[in-house]
Amino acid sequence: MNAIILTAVWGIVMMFGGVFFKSKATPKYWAIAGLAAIIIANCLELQTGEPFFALDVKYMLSFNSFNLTFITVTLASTLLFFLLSGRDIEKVGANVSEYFALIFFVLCGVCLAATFNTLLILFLGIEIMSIPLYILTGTDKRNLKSNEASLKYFLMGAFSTGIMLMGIAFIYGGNSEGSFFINNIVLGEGKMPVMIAIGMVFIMIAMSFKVSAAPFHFWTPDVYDGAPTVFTSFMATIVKIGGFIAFIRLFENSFGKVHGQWQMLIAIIAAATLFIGNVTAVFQQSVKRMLAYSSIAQAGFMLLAIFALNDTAKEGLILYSAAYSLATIGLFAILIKMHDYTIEGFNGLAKQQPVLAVTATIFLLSLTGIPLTAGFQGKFFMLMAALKDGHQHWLVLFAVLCAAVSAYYYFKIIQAMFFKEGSQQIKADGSVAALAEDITPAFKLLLIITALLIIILGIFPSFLTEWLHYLNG
Amino acid sequence: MTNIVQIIWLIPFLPLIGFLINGLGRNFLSKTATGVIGSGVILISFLISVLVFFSVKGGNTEVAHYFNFINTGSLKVGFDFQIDQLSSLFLLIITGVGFLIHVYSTSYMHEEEAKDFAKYFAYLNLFVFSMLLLVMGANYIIMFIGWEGVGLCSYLLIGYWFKNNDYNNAAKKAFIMNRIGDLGFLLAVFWLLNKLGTTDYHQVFALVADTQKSQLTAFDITGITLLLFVGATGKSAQIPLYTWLPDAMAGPTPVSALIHAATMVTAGIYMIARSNILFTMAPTTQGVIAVIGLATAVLAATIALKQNDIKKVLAYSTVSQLGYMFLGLGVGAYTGAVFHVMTHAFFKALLFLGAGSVIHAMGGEQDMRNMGGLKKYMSITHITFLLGCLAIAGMPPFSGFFSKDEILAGAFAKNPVLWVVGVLTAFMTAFYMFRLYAMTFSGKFRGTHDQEHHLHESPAAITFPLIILAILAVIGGWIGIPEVFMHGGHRLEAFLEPIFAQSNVIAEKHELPHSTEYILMAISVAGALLTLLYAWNKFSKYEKSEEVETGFGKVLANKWYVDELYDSIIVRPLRSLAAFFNNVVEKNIIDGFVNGVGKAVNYGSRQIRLLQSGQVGTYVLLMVFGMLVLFIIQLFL
Amino acid sequence: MSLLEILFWFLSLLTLGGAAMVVASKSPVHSILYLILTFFAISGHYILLNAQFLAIVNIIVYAGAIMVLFLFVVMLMNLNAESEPPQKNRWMLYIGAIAGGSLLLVIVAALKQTTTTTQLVQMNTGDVGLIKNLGMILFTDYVFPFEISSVLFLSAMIGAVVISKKEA
Amino acid sequence: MFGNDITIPHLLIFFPLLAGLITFLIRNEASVKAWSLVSAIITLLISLASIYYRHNPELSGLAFNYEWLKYIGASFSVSLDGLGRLLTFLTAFSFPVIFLATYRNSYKNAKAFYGLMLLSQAGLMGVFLSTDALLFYFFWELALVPVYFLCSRWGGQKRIAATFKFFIYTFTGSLLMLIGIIYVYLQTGATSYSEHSFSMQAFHSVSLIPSQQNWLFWLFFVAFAVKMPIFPFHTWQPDTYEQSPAAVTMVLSGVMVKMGVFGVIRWLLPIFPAAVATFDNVVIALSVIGMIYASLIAMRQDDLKRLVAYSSIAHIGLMSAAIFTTKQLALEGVMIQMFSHGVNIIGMWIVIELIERQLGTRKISELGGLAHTAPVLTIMLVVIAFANIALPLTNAFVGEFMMFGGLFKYSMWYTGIAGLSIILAAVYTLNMVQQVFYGSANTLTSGMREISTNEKIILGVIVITIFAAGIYPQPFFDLTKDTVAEIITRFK
Amino acid sequence: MPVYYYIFLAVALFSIGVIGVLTRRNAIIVFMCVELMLNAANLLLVAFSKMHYQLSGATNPHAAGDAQIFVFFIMIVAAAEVSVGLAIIVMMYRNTHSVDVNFLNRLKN
Repeated sequence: MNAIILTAVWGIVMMFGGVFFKSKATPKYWAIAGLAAIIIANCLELQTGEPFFALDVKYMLSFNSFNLTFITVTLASTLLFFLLSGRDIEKVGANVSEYFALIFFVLCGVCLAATFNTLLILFLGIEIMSIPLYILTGTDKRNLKSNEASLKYFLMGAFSTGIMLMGIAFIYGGNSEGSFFINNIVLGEGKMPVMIAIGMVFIMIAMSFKVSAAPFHFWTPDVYDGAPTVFTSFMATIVKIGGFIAFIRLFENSFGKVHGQWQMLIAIIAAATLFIGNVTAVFQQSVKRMLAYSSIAQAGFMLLAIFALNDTAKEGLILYSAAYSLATIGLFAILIKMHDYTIEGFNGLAKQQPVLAVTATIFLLSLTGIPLTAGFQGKFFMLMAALKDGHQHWLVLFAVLCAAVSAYYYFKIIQAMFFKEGSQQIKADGSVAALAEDITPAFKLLLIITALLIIILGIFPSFLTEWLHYLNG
Repeated sequence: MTNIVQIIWLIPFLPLIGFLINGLGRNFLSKTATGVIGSGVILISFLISVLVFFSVKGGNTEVAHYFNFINTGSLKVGFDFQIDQLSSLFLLIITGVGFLIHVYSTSYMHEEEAKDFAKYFAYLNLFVFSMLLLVMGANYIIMFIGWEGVGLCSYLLIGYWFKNNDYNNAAKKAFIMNRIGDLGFLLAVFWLLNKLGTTDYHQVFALVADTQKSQLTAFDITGITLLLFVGATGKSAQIPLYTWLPDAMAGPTPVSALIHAATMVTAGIYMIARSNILFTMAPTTQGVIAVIGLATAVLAATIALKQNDIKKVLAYSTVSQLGYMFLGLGVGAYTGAVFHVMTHAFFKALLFLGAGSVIHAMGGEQDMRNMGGLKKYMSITHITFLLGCLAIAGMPPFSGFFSKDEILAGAFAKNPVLWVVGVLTAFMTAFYMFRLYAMTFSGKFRGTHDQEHHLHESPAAITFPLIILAILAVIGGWIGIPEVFMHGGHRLEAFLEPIFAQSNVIAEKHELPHSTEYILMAISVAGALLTLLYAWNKFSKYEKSEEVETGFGKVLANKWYVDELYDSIIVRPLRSLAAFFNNVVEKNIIDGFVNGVGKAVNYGSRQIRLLQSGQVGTYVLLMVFGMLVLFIIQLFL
Repeated sequence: MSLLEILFWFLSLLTLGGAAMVVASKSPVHSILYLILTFFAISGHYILLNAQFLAIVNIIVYAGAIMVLFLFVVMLMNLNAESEPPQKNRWMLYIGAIAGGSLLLVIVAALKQTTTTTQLVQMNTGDVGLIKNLGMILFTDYVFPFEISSVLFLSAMIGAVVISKKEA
Repeated sequence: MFGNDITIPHLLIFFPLLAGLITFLIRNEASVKAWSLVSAIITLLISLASIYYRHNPELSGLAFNYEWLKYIGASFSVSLDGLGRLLTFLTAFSFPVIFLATYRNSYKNAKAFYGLMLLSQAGLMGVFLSTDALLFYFFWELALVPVYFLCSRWGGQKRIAATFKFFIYTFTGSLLMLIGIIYVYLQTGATSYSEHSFSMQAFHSVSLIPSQQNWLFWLFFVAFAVKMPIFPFHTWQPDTYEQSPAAVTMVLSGVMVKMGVFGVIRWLLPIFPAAVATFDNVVIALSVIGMIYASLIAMRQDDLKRLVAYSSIAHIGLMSAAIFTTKQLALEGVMIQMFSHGVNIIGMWIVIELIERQLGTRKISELGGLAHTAPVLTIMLVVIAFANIALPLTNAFVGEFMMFGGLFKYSMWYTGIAGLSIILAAVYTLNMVQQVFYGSANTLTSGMREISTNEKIILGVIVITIFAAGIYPQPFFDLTKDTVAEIITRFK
Repeated sequence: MPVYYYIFLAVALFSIGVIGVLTRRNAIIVFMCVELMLNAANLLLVAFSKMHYQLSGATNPHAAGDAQIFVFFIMIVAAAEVSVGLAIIVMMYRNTHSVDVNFLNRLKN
């Protein structure tokens, strides 16, 4: 509750701040301060279970340790994102504080998507998440790619909204209660009524679109590639995992009872996503685009959680989200600083910027899922959940094979940074042209902290998952 | 008697010490010091061996346990030495002949510079050490240690002059062919282990003796013995693994004398004699051994007829003599075989050393066609050499006569055909030996002038061993005088009786009537004498002529083309197979598959990327198709 | 065939026909006009179902505000049949039509199996759809979503500003 | 945070770890070398202590167990048994030797090089010590990653491609193993905190029906087979050995390879006895084929490193064949052979490294006649080479003898075929010795100098080890008695 | 009037919308087709609400109302989307003087 209200309010504050703030840098600090406060508020609620505002929402929202922990993760990732890339947000365009406002609204949407209890709130949450993003994607107005991206994103997003609404309508019609509450959509263990089934497929498709799962992922590479890199980073991490929390909560509460009847579909989607994401990423030359595909691939792994849909899966999803966000945000933060977004652009980075290279390596290892990084714990929990479920072992096998493929393209960057000689042109004064620019000590420090976080989570995932044991999880 | 047992460990240990001293001190020790140490240790070992010999004369067997080489739940191998009549006899031969050859070497190798000289003696000592392990071991594993050890030393010594790659190849060939044999030996040992769970001689033999206790089937025994025999063919240069021995002549002549005539090559005979009981239980194997042995004898003898390299002739004669010994083993005349080992050690060592003395005098020349008339230059060598020839040709009362005769008698008892072939071989032996003698010592000198200028009798260090060995070659046979001449004259048989007791019990021993024996001896001696004289007057006036061998002679001169045969049916196919694996299977098939996966992924990546056309219409279309698929699966499947 | 049914069929025909023309007609302006027609037809359906509130909102918001906005934009860009980007690859049309059609078919086929769809719908009576009742629900039960949707509008507003404001 | 007491196993893991991390902080190269050498020697002393106090359970860390991820039943539990002692000793022994042997080499960014080396040592120790499946997997990967960086940073011309192949290959294998681990874990019984447990005891006592075992077996086997490697999973090895810097090649072939063998003994055999009984024939057949195949290919190699690599494949083939016979004799042989193989092959690499450092080539065809100018090196090489082909009284003999003996108990015919590799080994080894050291020196090799004293000392150590283990191998058997017995009881 | 008439009507409308999205390249028209889809959903919801009212209006009066409120919210969202969407289209038109959704690819060719 705290998070929802405060994010909305702070969004408005930032919005009006745009009028008063003189310096371009000010909004960043306000945003960071506000977000920090919100995180604290949320953590308090997580521990006590007592929100500051006792609002009667007519059971349209539900708060439990899982939701709140998840919100904490997203907010914390956003804070990290602000800290690492705040300066780059300022570079995107003139109306900085508006950008921050939009980001806060997105966060509000994520919080709704994490706590919704009726399809209405789900719908609103998803929309609140999406609409600001259409705009953020297009903020680089001079850049045609940015325009195109935002247009495509908008049109296809609207299309998926239509699909989702169709699904909601069918579900409403199908269930005897005529209720939008997710808990009484499917009541019995037995076979779903056809209308419910149709509605479920529609919604599944819409959600798959939001989390960019194949074959509904096509917008992802173009949009991620076209959008300003800072916002790509935000979209690829916080928004995506927001979509996932919505996805898993919806399907756990609404269709959990008839898990067996739709598991196959998710298995297929997951397999397709893993395959397309990993295989296509192999060929990419631009790191930005490669990371877009990798985010698809990672989504494929997260889908395993929805496939398994058990406690391990939920813990795993939280871990995975945290690991994935940390690593990806870090990588994007480094990528933004680079002059050349192609893999060759990273050649010899280890010599020029050892800190960047080493931390980037840790992020990449985490994405690959090498032990001692959080990424491993995430994958490990996912595999465990899927195996625990006991059906479709082929999917697990397929997943690890794809993970092996993912090593292929992640390590290409590592090779470029450490083992390839930099092909930088020598400038007139004889100095080697820098591969990356304005690397402040603070930035390095933050990167190191992020890397340490990843490693700590990799060794002691319990630091995160223990939050689940507050309240009556 | 046990007090001797307490010091038998010294026998192999002293040569080891010698090896270490000479090996480590090769940079500081003077040649004299090296020689003294090298020969001295062997001498002491020899003296101890003499004591040992008399201690076991009473017929008792001593086993000394030192430490557990391997001691686990599944395998117990003690580092044990066993002293009995057989081993003590071999001890005497090895250390005795060994000592003489060491002494000989001190002079023969004197041109070598000090460090190589030391290296040479180190190797020689190491060889003696391994050989002693071989014969003293109380189980097959210790024997195997020595077995491979001598192989190693022969490798090192053949390749002693490692600058010359032909020598290296010869050394390699020797080692590899031995390895083939060793594999057979090993497999046999595994078989024994598998069936009996032990490799200690006394246990094995005890178990083998009563098969119902050890559940050894006839198949097992035959298999084991055949494998052991494979091992023997490797070490003792029998068909099919004999070709390394002639090449091994690349080594220094004393080495040929010690390793490739007197001791190492007889390891096979020792091993079979040692496990005689096994072989007696396996008549099939015995048949095989007899035939192989005889075949080898004939083959080698025929080849020796046409060789002109003095050492090559001796080498082939060695092979042929070894064949004899195996014939003896095959027909169950174990004593005869061992007897022949002993006498052969004497006269063949003598002949090699004599040849060495000749080569030394000729300044490294080994081709007999360039020799001749040496008798007036080097008398001692000449005399001793002649005695050696007579001995090997089997002239009574020289040692060769008695041992060879015993084997032939055994062969006749088994099967007259064996005897006939054996005797023919004996004739050939007489022929080529005297061809050798005549071409070398009689007639007039055919070498160059400065060679003639340098001709001289060798120094004492060389002649002294010759004399000793000559004496032994003459009288060595008298410890085995057959019954027909003197009742109880065969002291050796009595001496070795405990070793072969069990076999003699099992194997039916049919005595030949004395009349038959006389006839057989008469025939062999007479025949040998005739061929001998024929060879003498054919070659004593030998003139160098450039006529090339033709027809069958050519085949013989080229050693029946056996090397070429092996090369084309084994070596080359193996190499091309390896090439095939290396270039095709490894690179294209296995690695090709691995890389193929990577390529496939890359290719797929490039193809799937095309879906990302950038056309919203296409995207939506694909999404709709996806929807359709999901709907159909969910609703209709 | 009662009056209701006649009306129903007429409106349905109008709806689908209008929709089809939206897709088919070359000039954007025509499309918009057809779309407005469709919306009116749908509002008619609402009235038929006695959902008066929605009928009115539909006309005001959709046919009114939104469509005018569309029209305005089109006029602004003075788009017409000529400026229409041509659909180059013809097969796209057929494939698209087939895909959409088969989507319809699949769902219809699926629903054919069930009997629940024969459930009757209450026509032109029933007071749930009246403004009074809905207003009650909206400002009691649905006050939270109502408030939160303001965030949506705020972001939309900011968006419009950020997007269309000329870069200084 | 690691509970009550620090035991030897922890020292063995964490000392190299800390040492490695510290190394990254040291500036100049000389002190980096000195420090890493010292720390490696200290590790060696610790492992010696672990052998000396082997009868003292407290120090062996058996009692120790830190609840690491308690709610999923994974714990940081490490302990030493015979096999563990043997292999940790091998690891601890090889690193100082390697550091000494390559002391002359100077690397750019030496601190990273030595740091990573020590980290990989820590990883190896962990693999050999952990008695918790998840922990095992952790270390399994951790040992891999530093080596990957070492190879591709300091390697030869085609290093990046070669080591990348190596990495992907092994990574895929271990991921499959991860599935296997999780699956087995889900079959284990509950602990006080969690419904399942990763502990080794739980894994060893888990009961799987044969049909499950049969596919799980392969998941594990592939991981280990790639590591060992067994034909046909071996193709990464020659390239990697060829491309890696000498020190890394030594680690890879001397110690890393043992991870696979260890894995089979520690995890595969006890968990899937039924499957082992089913597939032993297949595996042994593969191994035997591999022995002959690799030996034949070794005959054709011109690059010394590749030759040794293939010979190593042959040796490992024998080991895996021996293991899967599950005969006591064979297993005892494997135990000592693991150590011997490590020592011998490291010795080989050292010699090759010494030659390459002086003459700048490893091509057999370009070498020859080194014995003239470098007799000591020659003698050392000859000893090591003959140990490599298992001549009696060298360390390898006992092992190979027992392994063949065990294999014979399993099948006479396999032994017969596998035995051919003895001959082939003699062929390629002697060819190599002859062409590199004998014959007359050419223009390049006449410039060869005798090796320095400290190199003599290192090789001397190795040679002495070879003979010591060859003449009196008993200590190794006593050390590993318990492990062998533990395995055998499962296959009675 | 049985509900499936409405269902088919709505689905048909929806499909027409989809076809439009598939076939047209004019961003505005594509967007309008999306609006068609939304309206299909609305229509369906209303129909269902009345169906539920018919079924259990007495016992469960909320069911029907909820749906119509939902439609109301959909309209709200649609409005918001339109404002943003048109803004984007206008921005694009400014830069490229085209409303073709695939204009970039045309630039590529």
